[in-house]
Amino acid sequence: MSLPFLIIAFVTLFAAAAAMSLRNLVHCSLAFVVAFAGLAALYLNLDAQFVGFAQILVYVGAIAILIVFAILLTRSGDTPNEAVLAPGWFYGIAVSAAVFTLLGWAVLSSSALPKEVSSAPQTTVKNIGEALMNKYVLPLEIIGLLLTAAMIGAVIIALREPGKTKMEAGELKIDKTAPPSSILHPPSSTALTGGHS
Amino acid sequence: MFEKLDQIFVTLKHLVLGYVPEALQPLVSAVLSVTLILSVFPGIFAIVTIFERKGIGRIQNRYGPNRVGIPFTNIRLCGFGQFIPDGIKSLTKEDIVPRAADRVVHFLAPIVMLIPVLLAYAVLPFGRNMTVADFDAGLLFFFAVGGAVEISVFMAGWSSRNKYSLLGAMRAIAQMVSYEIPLILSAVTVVMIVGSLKLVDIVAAQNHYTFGIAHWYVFTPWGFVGCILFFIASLAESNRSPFDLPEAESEIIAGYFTEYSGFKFALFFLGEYLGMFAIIGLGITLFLGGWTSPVSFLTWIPSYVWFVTKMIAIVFVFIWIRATLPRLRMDQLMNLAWKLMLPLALINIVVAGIWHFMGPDWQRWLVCAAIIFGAYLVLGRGLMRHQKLGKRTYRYAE
Amino acid sequence: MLGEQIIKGMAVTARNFFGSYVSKERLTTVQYPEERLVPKENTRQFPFLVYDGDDAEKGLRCVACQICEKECPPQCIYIVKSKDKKPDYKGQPQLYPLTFDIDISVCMSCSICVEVCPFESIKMDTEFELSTDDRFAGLLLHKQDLAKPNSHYHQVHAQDAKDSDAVIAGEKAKAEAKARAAAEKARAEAEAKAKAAAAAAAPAPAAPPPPAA
Amino acid sequence: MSPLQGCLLVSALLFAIGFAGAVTRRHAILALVGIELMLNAANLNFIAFWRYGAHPEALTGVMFVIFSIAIAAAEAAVGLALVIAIYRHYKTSNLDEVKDLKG
Repeated sequence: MSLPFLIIAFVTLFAAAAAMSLRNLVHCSLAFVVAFAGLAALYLNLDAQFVGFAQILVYVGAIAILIVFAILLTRSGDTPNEAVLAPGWFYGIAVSAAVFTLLGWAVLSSSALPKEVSSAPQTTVKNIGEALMNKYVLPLEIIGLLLTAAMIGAVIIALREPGKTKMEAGELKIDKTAPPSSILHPPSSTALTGGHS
Repeated sequence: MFEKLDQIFVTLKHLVLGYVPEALQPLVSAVLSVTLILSVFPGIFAIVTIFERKGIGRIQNRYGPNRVGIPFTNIRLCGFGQFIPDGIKSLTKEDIVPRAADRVVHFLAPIVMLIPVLLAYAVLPFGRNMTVADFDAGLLFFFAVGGAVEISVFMAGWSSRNKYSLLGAMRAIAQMVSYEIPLILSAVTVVMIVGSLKLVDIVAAQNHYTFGIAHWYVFTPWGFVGCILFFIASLAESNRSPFDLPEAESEIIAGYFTEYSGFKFALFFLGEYLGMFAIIGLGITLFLGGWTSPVSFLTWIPSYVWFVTKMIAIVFVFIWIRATLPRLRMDQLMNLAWKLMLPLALINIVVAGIWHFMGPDWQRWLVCAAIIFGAYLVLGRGLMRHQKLGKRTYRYAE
Repeated sequence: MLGEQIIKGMAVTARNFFGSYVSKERLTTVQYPEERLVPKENTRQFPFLVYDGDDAEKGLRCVACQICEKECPPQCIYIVKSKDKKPDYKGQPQLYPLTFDIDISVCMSCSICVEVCPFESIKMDTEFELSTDDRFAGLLLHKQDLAKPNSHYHQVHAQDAKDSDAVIAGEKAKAEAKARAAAEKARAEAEAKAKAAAAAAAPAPAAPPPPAA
Repeated sequence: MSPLQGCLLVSALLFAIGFAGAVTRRHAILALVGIELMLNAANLNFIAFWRYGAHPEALTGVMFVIFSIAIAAAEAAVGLALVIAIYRHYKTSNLDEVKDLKG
């Protein structure tokens, strides 16, 4: 339990808590970035260099950007006025607290965990690459297939339905009950004075 | 004598570290290296801004800045003192934050911009034995921290609460994400040939000579194509013209910079240029032999001099391109990335594999060059025929 | 082939870059404080007041008629008339401006004042380096700043100054001719009266003064 | 408390935070973010057990985390595409309002 570990763990947990509790979604996503950068730092602290860098590359460079784009595309960048928590939020928090208590109790009282601290393992990128290409080559291929399938699937899901114009898809709406503005009805005097006051 | 000059920074650092207690040595060593980087590269930035203005001026048959030299004297130095008043001006300007802006995010954005950019310098080999942190996965580290710049761009654009800022930020992110793929794929060829992600190893693999000419990867068919792809992608990554849509002054008023002024703007400006230098440094390391000299009889020139010379030379090409090419349209930008550069980069990876497995034979030159050139011709023809790239057509309202 | 035109464009800019160092004709920039373009004949900046001779007070052509003050579109001219009179170039006693101010921060260089002035006294100057660190008092020009000799007018707008001189000379000649004619007439009348008086053998009364023009 | 236990506790707390967020927040994107946090808590466990476990040279934990990160990326892409599709259809990304089975 070194000091760097404690600091990084605190920052990570704090950012994760912020990401789950802030009202504004963009702030949440930025806190989320901090949490994942903190996790990458934890991996580096645990001598897993390659995984740490991959974590930054994937989470900060790709997933965070995806989330940000999704937030902007669903027009939820503004701070909401209504409640952000679901009606049964109390039960959710109670269950998660129970989960944490159980896990913490298990971790602290377990006798199966190795007590002595082994020295830092010597892993190079070459080792990881060789392992990926020999022992783990089948999972690697499957991951490649999965990523391709996920990409095609995401594109198809997010694609606009064909054959529909913007009007039919409900993106452009003409409010027919609203009175036509400008030319026909000149602005009333109250509107004029209101504009100047 | 020349070897001593080459290693002068390393020797000096060891000299200083000798006076420091052992427990503090790693810290002091890091501080020394960081101080050197933080003083040298912003200095180069200051000079390059003047070069840029003067160079573009000369290309447009103007003088460019030629007045300010040493302050309080009449020495003009051809205007190379211009960065001092520029810097003072931007530091003392009023810092304006829009009323609707998200103050915290607005304040953090330029800082978040600068941190990953400066981190990227950690893995670059500036000279022989001159790498701050020689990570085993150095190249991965560089791309990982480079990806963090996008977050800062989004922060700046979103927090300003300005439609132009947000548009600029979205354009910038879309562009950076698209061009990161050819950037990484073109770097992958070098990793395939060298067999290491360590940048020091990559330089060492290029540091030998036949007939007095260095074995830089740019002199091989796959390396040449990779270098050009990397160059174009790095232009786009650093938001330089002709890929400067994110900050197109004439359309969206400098994009995500719109609501920034004074010191924060200066930080963004600095971050952008430092990012450009970093990515140029990586390109030099990957394809142009890093700190090695191009011909064997010039190896006595110190390694860091070679690095900086190459960097400045490529910055000149950037400036030259900026003064020549008009800005791309958004669809042209995306077409170039996804329909030309990505397929070419993938074919280039295949070619690098062929190069590796054909062995040191002269035929591999022919085969690789033919494949690459054929692919380029086919892709270029196809894209030009479908009017995706190539000559602009203008449509007028009827 | 894709990319051909880019190479061509780069060649053009490279030619410009090196060419600007080789041939000075390419550079059209004028290094302003040291080098200056010769001003055009029609350059007009702000008005000034012309005076004849050496003394600005005495030779000022302005008679404080206030036409320019009334005509000035942005109303940047301010004139206070004098109480006494002094003779103008025609020798006639005229009012003169006690105060004549032009606020050049308001002036829009339309030169309407020049067109309406019947006395050829206000003209346009070519001076443009009028920047000052006092934006109120520094840009309000008084009579002593505005008054400039006729030679200055000749220097800045030679042809116009010649025309203006010709007009004044014409006016002067006309006035002199008129005065002469009047004097002639008066003398003739006086002589006639004297003759009549002599004929009447009475002491001659004083000749009436010639009517003012 | 050994370093391994520290790591496991951090990971447990991270999992609990992610779970609480995924269950309680109304917005679909935040539910996804909570799931990502839970995935990462598991990744931290793998790395911790690899680092302090018996056979670090076998690289099992590292491999698991690399694959897990790849799967998380795929999951995020598909999940966010779903969120956008749902938003387009229901004009909301509030999970409580998305309960119609009939389009």
